[in-house]
Formats: sequence, C-alpha cells, structure tokens
Amino acid sequence: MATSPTTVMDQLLTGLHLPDGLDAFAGVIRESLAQVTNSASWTRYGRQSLEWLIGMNPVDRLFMLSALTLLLMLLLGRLRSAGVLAVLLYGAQFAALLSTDTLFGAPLAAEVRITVADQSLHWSYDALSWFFAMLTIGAGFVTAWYAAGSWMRRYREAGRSARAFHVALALNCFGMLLLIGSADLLSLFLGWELVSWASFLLMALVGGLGAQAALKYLAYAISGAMLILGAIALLYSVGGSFEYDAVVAAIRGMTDAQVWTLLLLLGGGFAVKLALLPFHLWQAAAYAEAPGAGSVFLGAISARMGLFGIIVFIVGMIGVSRLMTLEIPYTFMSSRELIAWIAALTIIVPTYTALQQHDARYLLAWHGIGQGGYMLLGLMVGDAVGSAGGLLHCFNYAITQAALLMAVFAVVHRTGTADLNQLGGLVTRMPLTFLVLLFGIISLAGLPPMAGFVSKWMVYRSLITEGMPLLFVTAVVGTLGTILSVYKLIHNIFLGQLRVEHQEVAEAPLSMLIPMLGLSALIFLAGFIPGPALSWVAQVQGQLGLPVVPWVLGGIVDPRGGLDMIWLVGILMAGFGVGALVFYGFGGRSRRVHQLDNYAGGHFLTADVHYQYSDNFYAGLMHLIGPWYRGAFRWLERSLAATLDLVSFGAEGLYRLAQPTLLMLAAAVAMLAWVL
Amino acid sequence: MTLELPVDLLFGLNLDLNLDLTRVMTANAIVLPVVLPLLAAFLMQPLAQVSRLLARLLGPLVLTLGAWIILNTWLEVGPAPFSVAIGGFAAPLGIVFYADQLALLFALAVQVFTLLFWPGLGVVAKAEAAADRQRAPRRDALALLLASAATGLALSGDLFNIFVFYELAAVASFGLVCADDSGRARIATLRYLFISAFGSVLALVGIAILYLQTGTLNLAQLAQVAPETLQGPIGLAAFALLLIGFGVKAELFPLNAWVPEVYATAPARVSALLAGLISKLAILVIVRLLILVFQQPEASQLLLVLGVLGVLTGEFSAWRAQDFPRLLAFSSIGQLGLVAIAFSIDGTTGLLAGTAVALHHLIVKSALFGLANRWSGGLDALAGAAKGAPRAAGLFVLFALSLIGVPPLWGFWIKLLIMVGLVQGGAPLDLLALGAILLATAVEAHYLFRVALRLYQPPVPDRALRLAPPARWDTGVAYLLGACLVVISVAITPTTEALRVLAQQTGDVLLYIDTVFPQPLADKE
Amino acid sequence: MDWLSAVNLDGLAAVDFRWLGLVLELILMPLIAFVVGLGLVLMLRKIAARLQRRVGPPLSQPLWDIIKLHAKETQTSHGLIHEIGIVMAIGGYVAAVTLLPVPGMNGLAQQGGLIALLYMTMIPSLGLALGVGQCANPNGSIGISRALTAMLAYDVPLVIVIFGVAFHFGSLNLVHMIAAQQAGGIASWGIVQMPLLALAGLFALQGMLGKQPFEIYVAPAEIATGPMVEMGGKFLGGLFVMQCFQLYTAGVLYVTLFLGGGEHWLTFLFKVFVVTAIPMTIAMVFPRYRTEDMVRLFWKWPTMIGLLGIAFVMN
Amino acid sequence: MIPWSLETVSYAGAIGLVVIGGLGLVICNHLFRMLLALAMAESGANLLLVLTGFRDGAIAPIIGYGPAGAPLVDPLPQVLVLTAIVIGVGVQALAVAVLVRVYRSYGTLDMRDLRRRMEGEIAAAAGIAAPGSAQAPLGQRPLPPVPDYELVRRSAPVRERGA
Repeated sequence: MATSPTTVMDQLLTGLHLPDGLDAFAGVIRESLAQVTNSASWTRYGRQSLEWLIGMNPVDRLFMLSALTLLLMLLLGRLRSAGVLAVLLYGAQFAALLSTDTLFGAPLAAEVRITVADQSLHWSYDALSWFFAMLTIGAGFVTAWYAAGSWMRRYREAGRSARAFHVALALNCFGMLLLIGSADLLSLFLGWELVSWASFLLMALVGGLGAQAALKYLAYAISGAMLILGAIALLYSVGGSFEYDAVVAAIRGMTDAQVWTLLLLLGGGFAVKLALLPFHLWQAAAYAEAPGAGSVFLGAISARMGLFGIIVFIVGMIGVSRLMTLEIPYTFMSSRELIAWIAALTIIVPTYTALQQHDARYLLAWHGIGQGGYMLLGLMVGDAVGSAGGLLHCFNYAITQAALLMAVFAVVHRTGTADLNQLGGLVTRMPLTFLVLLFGIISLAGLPPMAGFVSKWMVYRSLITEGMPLLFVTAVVGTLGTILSVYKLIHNIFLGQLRVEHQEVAEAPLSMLIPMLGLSALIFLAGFIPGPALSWVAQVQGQLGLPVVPWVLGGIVDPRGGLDMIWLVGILMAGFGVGALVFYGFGGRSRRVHQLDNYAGGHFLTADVHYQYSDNFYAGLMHLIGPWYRGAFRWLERSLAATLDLVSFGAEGLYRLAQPTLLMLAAAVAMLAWVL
Repeated sequence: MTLELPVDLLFGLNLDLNLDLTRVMTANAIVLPVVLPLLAAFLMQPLAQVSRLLARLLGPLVLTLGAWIILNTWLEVGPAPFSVAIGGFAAPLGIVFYADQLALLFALAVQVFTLLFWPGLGVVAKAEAAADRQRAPRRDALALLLASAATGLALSGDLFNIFVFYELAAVASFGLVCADDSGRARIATLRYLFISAFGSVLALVGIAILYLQTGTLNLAQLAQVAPETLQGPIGLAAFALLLIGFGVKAELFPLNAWVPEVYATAPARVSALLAGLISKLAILVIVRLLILVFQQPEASQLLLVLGVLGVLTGEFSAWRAQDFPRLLAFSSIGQLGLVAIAFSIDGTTGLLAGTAVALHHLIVKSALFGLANRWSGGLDALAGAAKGAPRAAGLFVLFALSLIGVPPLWGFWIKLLIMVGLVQGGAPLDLLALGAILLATAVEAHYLFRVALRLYQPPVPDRALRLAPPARWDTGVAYLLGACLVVISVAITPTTEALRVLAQQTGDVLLYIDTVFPQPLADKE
Repeated sequence: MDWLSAVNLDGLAAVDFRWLGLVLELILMPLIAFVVGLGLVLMLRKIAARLQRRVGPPLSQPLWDIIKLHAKETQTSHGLIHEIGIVMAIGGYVAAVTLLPVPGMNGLAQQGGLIALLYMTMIPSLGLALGVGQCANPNGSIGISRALTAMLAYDVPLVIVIFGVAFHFGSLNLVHMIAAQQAGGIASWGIVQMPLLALAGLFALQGMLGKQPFEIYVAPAEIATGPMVEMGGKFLGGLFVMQCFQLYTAGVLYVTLFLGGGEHWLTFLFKVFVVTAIPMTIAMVFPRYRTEDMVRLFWKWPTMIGLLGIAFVMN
Repeated sequence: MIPWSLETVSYAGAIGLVVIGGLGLVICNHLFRMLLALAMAESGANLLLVLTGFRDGAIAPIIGYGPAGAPLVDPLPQVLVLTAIVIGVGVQALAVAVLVRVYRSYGTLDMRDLRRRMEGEIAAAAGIAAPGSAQAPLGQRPLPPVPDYELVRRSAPVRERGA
C-alpha cells in the first residue's frame, strides 16, 4: 500500500535527478510519517530537516528556499502575516545566496537537474549569477517589506488578492534565480519564459490599464522570446548541443553571417526585455501601472534580465572584440558601435520622454528605460572601467529606482494621486519620504555624492579614454535631461505650495519607511564607499574574461585620472560645512513664514489659490524641442499593429469566401500544376 | 461457445465474424470497437422505442467496452504490431486491419474522447426539451457511427476501406453538426458538405490513379510496389489529390473554409470531437500514406507548405476573431498546420513530434471546446467570467500556456522538437516554416491572453455574460484533460520515450509489410 | 566579510602621510577662492560701470554687500529646504574650488578630476533649485525652469570641450594637464593646441556664469520674476558668496584647461582675471538672449566649433 | 479500331466531368445547381474508377459467362465503384434533405445570401456588433487614473501610523 504511490512517483520522476541530500530527506519524511503518532519525533524531525538544510548543496538550498517561498505564499498568502513571512523568507534566501560563496569562490553547479528526452537541464552559479541574484533577492526583500504592512492592508481593502500578489512576487524571484543560474540553453529558455510570464502576472494583477499594458508587454515579450528560441535553434543546429560549452565552440566556428543572425536574434530578444530602442514602448506603462510594490520590484530588477542575457551571450560568448570585427556593409560602423548607438539612443529618447510625463510613476518608469542604456553603453565600450561601470550601474540603479518608486508610491499611498499637477509642498508633511526621494534623484541624475555618480562616472571615463566623443556627449546630455526631469519630479511633489486637501497628510507608514530609508542609506553608502560593490563587479569581470577594473575602497586607481569617492564626499561634506558656517554662522536669525506669505505682485494669497508652477514645467525648452517629439516609435508600433491587422484581415478573408470550394479547386489545380 | 454474427453492412463491408468469446482477448477482438458501435448505431432507434434509458446508456456502454477491448488487446498482444484479416480473407484480397501502437493509441483515443464528449452525458434531463428527447437517439446513433468510422480509420490497412470509413465519418459529422436543428447550423453543414464531398471526389480520382498505376489498394502491397511504380509525377499527383481529399477533415489550409463556420454553429461537444479527434485521424491517414506509399521528398514538401499556410492563416485569423468558438476554430487550424509541419519532417523526429503535437492538440483543444460550451458568446461578453468560474478560467490559462509552448509544459517540448527537426532539415523551406511557427506563436500568445485577461476583468454591467446552463460535465472533462496535461508535463521523459518507440514502429515500412504479409509476397506471385 | 579581505588598501596608504597637508588645503583654498572671487566680482562691476560711463563701486563694495545682507534684521525663511538650498549652493562650489589645482596646492585636485569637477558644479544648481522650489513662489520656479534649461544649453558645448581636452591630455586629472602644458611652454598650452575648443569653452564659460548676455535666468535686474524672488537677507548674501566661488571656479578651470595653469601665483591670478574680464567686456555690449534663443545659440555655434575642435584633436 | 482512342476519350471524359463539376461548384451560387455539379463530378470520379479496371476486349468477370480463358476485366474497381456510388448517393440524399429544410427556413437557396444570414445569426448569438462598426480608436488619455486600491479612503483616519 505504502509503496505503490511512491513507485508511481518514482516512475513519473525518472527524469528528475534529485540531489543525494533529498533522498536523505525523503528518508527522514518516511521515518517521521511512520512515527507520526509519537509526538516526541517532531522535534527530531525538525532537527533532522534543519541538519539536512545546512548540509545540502548551497545552490540547491537557494533554489529550494525560493521554491519554498513560492509554495508558502501559495498556501498561506491570504494570511495577514504572510507579508512578514515573505520578508523572512526572502531574508533566508539572501542568507542562502551569501552561503553559496560563488562570488569569490569557484562556480558551483546545482545538483538538481532535469533530463528531458536526452537533453539535460542544469543550473550553476558563478560570480555573474551571484551578482544578479543578489540584486533580485534584495529587490524581493525590500519589496516584500514595503508591501508587508499598511500598503497590503489598503490593497486588500480594495478587494484585491494578497495571495496573488505574494505569489507573483515569489514567482518572479524564483524565475529570475533559475534564469540567472541557467547553465544551458534550455534552462535559460525555461527561466526566461518563467520570468516573462511572472512579470506579466505581476503587471496584470490589478486589471484595467495595467492589464492593457501587460498585454502589450506580452506581445513584445513573446516576440522576444521567439527570437531567442530561434537563436537557440540556430545555436543547436551549429553546435549540436544545448550546453554552453558547445555553444561557445559553435560561436567560435560560425561565419560572420551566422554571427550577425545570432546577434540580431539574441540582441532583439534580450533588447525587448531591456526595453532598448525601438522595443521600449511597452515598459513605461507596464511598470507604472503595476500595483505599487510590484512596480518597485519590476522597476528595480525586472528589465535587468535582458541585460543579463546580453552579458552572457553577447559580451561573454560572442565577445566585444568579435563584435568589432563585424562590419555593417556600406558603412564605417561595426556591430559594436551599432549596439553602443542603440544604447545611447535608449538613453536620450526615453529620458526626454520622461521629461514630458505628468505622472510620477510614468516619469520614473521612462527613466528606468533610459538608465538601461547606460549599462549597455558601458558594457559595449568594453574596457575595464566602462564594463565595470555598466555592471555597477545595475546595482546602483536598482537601489536608486527602488527607493524612488517606493517614495512615489508612499506619496500615492497617502494622497491617492501620482499626478504631478495635483501635488506639491509635501516636504513639510512627509519629510522622510522627501529625503528618500532627494537621495534617489541625486543618484539617478548621477550627481555626487550618491551611488549613481560612481557608475556614470566610470561610463563617461571609459568613453573619453576610448575616444568616443559623440557617445560621450549623448550620454551627458541624457544625464542633463535626467536632472531636469527629476527636479520637476521633486519640485512638483514636495516643493512649492501645499494644497489644502493635503494639509493633514501624514508621513508614510513605518512599514514603508523602513525599507525606503534603508535603501537611501545604501544609496549614500554605495556612493561614499563604492569599494565593496566594485569588488563584486571586478569578480564578475574576471569571470566574464573582461579586463578587471583597478578598484580600491574609495573608487578607482588610475594614473590617467582615478576617482576616490571617500575624498570627494569628504570634500563635499566639508564644503557643505563651510556653506552652513557661512549661512548659519553669521547674520540675523531667520524667521519661518507661512507659505502664503509670498511675493505675488501686490496680491494677497489665500489657501484656495493654486499658486504652484507645475504644468508644462519646461515651457521654454519645450517651445524649442517640443516639435522634435514626433512619436515616431509609437507611429512605428501602430503601423506594425495595423500591418498585422491588415494581414489578419486578409487571412480571415480567405475563410470568408462565398464559394467554399473555390480555394480547394485552386489548390488542386496549383498542386497538380506543380506536380506535373 | 461460438457466436455467429452475420453482419451485412451497408457500404459493402462484408463481415462474417466467427467470434469465439473465449478468445476475445486476442488480436481479432480489435475489430469489435469498429463493429460494435456500428451495430449499436443501427440498434439505437428500435431500442429507443423500447426503453429510452437503455438507449441513452447504450452508447457509453459500447464505447466503454470498446476502450476496454482495445486496452486489453494492447496489453495482451504487447508492443509488436499485428494485423487482422477481416472474415478470414488474407490480404491483399481481403480487408486487413493493421494495429500498431499508433493505431491502437488513436483507436483508444476515439473511444475515450467520444465517451468524454458524448452528447447525452451530463446534460440535465429536465433541461432537455421534449424535442431534444426525440432527437437524442438519432444524435447518439450518429455519434456511435462517428466513433466506429474513426476507429476504422485508425485501424484500417486498405486505402479503399479507409475511404469508406472516411465517408462514413463525414456523413455522421454532417448529421451531428446540424443535430440541434438551428438554421445556421444547416447552412454551415451544407457548405461543409460541398467541400467534403468534392474533396472525396478528388480523393476518389487519386485512388483511381493509384489503382491504375499499381493494381492494388492494400497499403502493405502499395508500400512494396510504390518505389517502382509511384515515383514520377503521376504518383505525386495521386498524393496531391488524396491530400486534398483527406485534408478536408484534417483542416489543412485551403480545404478548411468550413472550419470556422461549423465550429461556430455546431454544438460545442461536436466541435470538440471534430477538431480534436477526427482531424487527427485524417492526419493519421495522410501520414500513413506518406510513410508507406509516397516517400518522395516532394510529398513531404507539399504537406509542409500546406502546414505553413495553415499556421499563418489560422493564427492570424484567430487574432481577429470576436467570438470564442471561432477563435478556437482558427486556433485549431493553426495547430493542425503545426501538426502537418511536424509530420513533414523526415524520419523518426518528425513522427515523434507529429504524434506528440497531435496528441497535445487533441487534449488541449478538446478541453477548450469543452470550456466553450460554457463561454460560447462573443469575447467581449467574457469579461468577468473568471469570477463565476475561477477554476475553469485557471484551466483556460493552463491550456493557453501549453498551446503557446511555455516551459515546462508539454507544449514547449513539442515545439522544441519541431524546431530542432526543422533546423536539422535546414532547407530554406524548413527555415521558413520555423519563422512562421515563431511568428504564429507570438500572435497566438497575444490573442489567447487577450481572452485570459478578459476573463479576469471586472464584468461590464451592460454586457454581462449570458450564462449558458452550468456545464459541469464539460468542465469536469476539462479538469481531467488538464490533469492529463500536467501529468504528462511532469512525466515528460517517459512520455517522450514511449512516443519515440511508437514513432520508430510507425516509421518502419518493412515492419508494416512483414506484419501484413507474414511470408514474403514474392512467394505468392 | 569577504569583500573586506579583498579590499586593496594601497590607495589609502598612499594618501596616508599627506592628509595633514590636504586638510590645510581644504581650509586655505576656499579662503583664497573667496578673496579672489571678491576681486573678480569687483572687476566685473567696474568694467560694467566703465562701459556704461559710471564710476563703479569702491574696492570693498562686494564684501560690504555680503556683510550688509547677512546683517539684515528681516530674514524670511520658507522652511528648512530653503536654507539647505543655500548651504548646498555654497557648499558645492566650495567643494569645486578645492578640487581645482592652484600653484602650490594640488593635493586635493589629485582626488577629483575633470568629470567630478563638472558634476560638482551641478550640485549648487540643484541646491539653489531646491531652495527656490521650497519658497512656493511660481516666479521662482519659473526662474529655476529657465536656469535648468540654460544649464542644458551651455553644458553641451562644455562637455564637448571637456572631452576634447581630456582626450588631448590623455587624462582626466587636472594636475596632469597643467604639468603637460607647463612642460612644453606656451606652444603646448591648450589654447594653442586646441584653439577651437578654447573658443567653444569661452562660450560655455559665459553661459555657465549666467552673465550678460545670458543672464535672463538669473534676472538680476527684475528680481521679482527670477529665481531670487524670495531670496532676501542672508539668503541673497549666501548667493553672493556663491557667486564669488563661481567666478573663481570658472576662471581657474579655463586657465587650467587652456592657459597652462599657474606657474606661480602672480601669473596665475593674472590669467584668471584676464580670462574673466575679456569675455565679460565683449559680452556686455550684446543684447540679452531669451532662454530659448540661448539654447538655440549654444546648440549651434559653440557645439559645432567644439565638435570641429574634437575632430582636430582626434584627427 | 484504334485502341487508344476509346480509352483516352473515356479517361478524358471522366476527368472532364470532374473538372466541369468542380467549376460548376465554384461558379454556381444556387445550392441546388451546386449539388448537381457535385453529382456530375462524382460521376466523373466513378467513371474514372471503373475505367481503371477496363481491359481491351475483355468480358465481364462473371463465372460461367463467356468462353473460358477469355480475358476478364478487373472486377475489383467495379466493386469499389458500386460502393462509391452508394456513398455518393447517400451524401447527396442527405444534402437534399438539408437543402429542403434550409429552403423552408430561409426561403432562398442563394449561397451568398445564406452565408450572410448565417454570419449575422452567429454574430447575433454571440452578441457581437456587426462587422464594419470599427472599434473605437485608442484615445490618448492625458493621465491614466490611479487604481482604486491606491486611493485614500476618506472615511479612515488620515493620521494613522502603520507598522
């Protein structure tokens, strides 16, 4: 009796090679079940499973914990305490990740593997995986924390399913962990699809505009996935195997035309996720319309999976040097320059689109697209500092964007709107949230002393030393646009006139504030002492075979001009000290006045007067560059959709013919003509 | 104990069975799943006069018996193929049934799926109008006829016999489509009938050409003489005509104008049977012809081209579809195009991929049509349907994911098999097909999830779902098939291995010949 | 932790012995910059006055202005950020001036570099913008919107110049640049080697200072419609201090990039004053540009000249 | 007697019948004419099938008929064609039956008309607006509304501090 279900399961799972530890675990379970009447066995059971957990392969442990998170959220997601449980579980995942020690140690293969029809799917963690897994789990952790308290209460009260949210988040994390640990093409595609669908789920959770955006995302994502599948088929046909070793060998033996095809397929597929031009249109709405905490997660890490793919295949396997040899016919450009220019345009166009947004969520989401361009640009420059800057920007951007979105959604949580024309003056009501947003925008704009400056500096630096003036100017112009639009963001939300209806607004709840403040501290620390993050990046570079950045605790040592953030921040702080001394140390005491005690050209201001400059904030600039916003990409997208519609109409017309046998006769005639 | 069963059937199928019930386990019993439903179909009307309950139960009983017999035979006889000469006349003079694993699998599927989608099952008797009660025996008889003919298609080893079964299935399906007396169904039936009948005419011409060239219609004998006699354009012409003839039921591209109309008007269960089951059997016939008789690469190419066109037109049209049954119909066209592409791949890979994708589509599309019984309205009216039926909506998502080919579901492995097969083929046409599949998949994902999202939307007040009677049975069947899908996805390795064995057996022409003619034919001549 | 053990401490060790000197620099350089900045302000006002046939202010007028503003009794604050903004505005430039190498003091400049300096100079803009924004006066916000737009305008030629110079010298380090220029005499000065970039840089400098004819965003003459609308008392005084640092920064940066830096204080200050005076004198005779026109101008001529200059540098 | 002439003419005639039938199916709009065309095509196919068994100068394959040892025509096609004819007749009878009922319901046998009506009925049953009324263009809304769960509930105390 007892064995028959087991044997059935064994038969079903013949393809699944379980790690040795799991057999032991199964033994423990069996034993425990046998003694289930004996209550004393429970403690033993608990101890043994803990021992098993400690003894197993670290990567398996990571996967298992992630899967456990998913399972528990599926089972217990409805409970009020599920949020806290989720935080603990993500924390456990983080601990499990640290225990893998694949960053400084050797790559570690997971023992879990699946064999399907002679093809083996397996996973392995190395420094690159560690780096991205750290970002993923970290994003999951702060998101779960942010969502655990007041936010989730509100979410529930609106009749939404807390379980669905928790599951979607856990599924995202799980899928990403699988993807970044993939060690062959099949497990890569498995992870890729899992990630795509999980983020679709997270976007579509709330329906309405979110669902529309999610559907658009899906159209892009599946097209991208199909390109990747095409690339996988190509690689398999050349290399005859799905293993990475064979793939590397296959790429080495490919002709230029084949590499071009591969580049277009893979690049296109990954570019969709990374939202590179011209595949960027889905991202802003999809990320902005996701439920608040979900938006934080998506914005922080989700699109980076595309970059991960590009790093593994285009930077790692094809290699920047090979890219440089691939000339585009009839031009002076190589494929590397092509990608670099796509990255540069991805910086410019979305950043200046962000400048036009009137919704804080959309503004940040558009910036998210633009920042992806810096990462790719750094990687495409390909020297030690540039590629390190690109990689480091993943980390810096993740913490920055998470903090920014959290702050914005905290405002939304309290005021009910993200409309930049409906807010203002909240700094007096939500000072801590303001602080978080301030740290975030300084980092996003890439100004010292925050984290974003370090990575952007590295990218600029490499562009200068490699002699790429136009790309450099483009990147800096992107940064300038960022400064403009983030100032608009903070001005319209926190500065200026406080509206009457927001007089009584309270500071964000503590459950949301703690992760926000934690991230802000991290943003500052990562700018002040970039050494630790640089050490991770250096390991990743080493593993990818790129030149390794010469890093120290404070930044980069280089005879041709390095960067020491400890000094720089120290000088800046000293400067602020001098400034404070000049301002506070001399002269009369300043007196606080009411916000309406203000110059109004001789008029008296009352509370009902909206005295805030928010709409069309950069009117002068828009007067000049406004006509450049032609919506060319939207036009492209719409014309593609229209083409598809037309083709579909034609296809459907074949089934709408009045004469049912017409096509049949035609086919018969055509076939016979072809045959004879 | 010996039972004399002189059965003189309508269409020249002369059977004189000497059935020894003690030997019912042996191979000869395999004819029973063909004969018994046929018999029951003719007994249905008289029986209904005697007892309505008995008549209602007759169909399911016969089908259960048939399934049991096939399963038993399969287990008893083992994996090796066997052939049965009907009435003791040996091939090539007599009619043979050839039962390898593929045939048995599909014969079994016929019994099981007809049972699952049996028109009378799970329908609340009170809800049934008096007119319906009048129609029930007729409808059941037609369904039994369909089951019998479909089983015959799976097992038959003689081309003309196949043609007869095919026509029988056609007639039964005409009757089933317009069984519930709606005017639009009758119009659709007529249009379907013209296509189907003209297809049969062309197939008959093809058969005539074959006979003219070879002098036989026995598949095994054809397989022996085909390399000498059917190499030229004449042979290809015969194949083209047969492809057009049998392609009508297989929903191949230019021959499938009936599909959207019929599925939009026929009862959902009939659509499920036609789209899921009958189309597969028609494909099975084409594949048998392709393997045994027409081994020219051009023949495969013909199938490939039709498959590509089917995939593209089907999926693109589905993208524009506005009601659920028609969406499924177009999607079904696309999927059958995929089946055709898979079978056009050379060697075992193609057979494996083709069989897998056919089975996958059988499971998924049947279940989806089962769900359509509940959601038979326009797509806009589906908004909020998930509220009332969360599990059904979940099932829809599961099936949609598998259709699109999302790992780790079965659909993904199948698509991978096809893609690998096409890439290994490597011809420009193969790569074109690959591109078409990728493009179609993207389109497919979009429209399927447009529906899925609509299911989960809040309902639109003024366009509330007009609730069909709660189709518990159909939803239950969908659960069952969904569970099947999940189990197969988990046990993907054993499934693939089993299918590989099956495909190897199917692709073995010599095995076929040796099984039908135990001694070499040369001795006979 | 693992990363701690892997931290390379060589960089710190190199700094270790000089930290006292650096702290001294940190204190001295802002003081010097302030004094020089006061002188620059005075000079500009004198030039403007002479061009307008006035006598101009006495020697200590800039200092007295600041003292007067600080000493005012009515100090209207619109909240903490209003004040922090001023602190950031001054602090950013103080940090910037310490990163500039001057004769005898270039220890801190070693730590920074051209890009760090460029971004340091953006911090005061941000601080000022925050402070003005907090005032809840739309006129101020409009002024900031114009100021940031202007920044977008002059930074384009500026970064082109920075690229060209950094590429020419093969380093981002200002000390290296000075060393390279001084080693080869006047022939190796940036202005001789890269005349086009020097010209573009002059344009950018003018925009960066917000002086005539690009002063509309500061709007000193019609204070009610500019960013300064709510700035009175020591808020304005702080901005005056900032202006001193700003002029100093701009002048020294240009001297460092194109005029070989300072061999010793005399020539250094001479160069700085000349660099600041000449464009000011020329520009004073031009009419004022609207913000859009300014953007158009900067994105056209200096940008083109700068790109041409880069083309020559990279040949 | 020219041996090829009879056979060739017969084959050509049979194929011609099929072709004429097929063309008739396509060209005609009247259902009954289409049915007749179908019947014609079927006759052609049947004729072709029976011709395959034809042997020049042979006699009917009946035992005891004609001189022994005389060449017989192939009997198998004749059997087959009988079956085919029966099937054909069955299908046609079914078609006529349906046709009559269609005519009773709709009062017309015009294919285009009927198809239009069928489409209309399907659309009406599914609750779809008639084709041609294009979906409303996707308007560019100035601002997407914030989803309801992010909105403040006015009833709740505003100065709450959540943990």
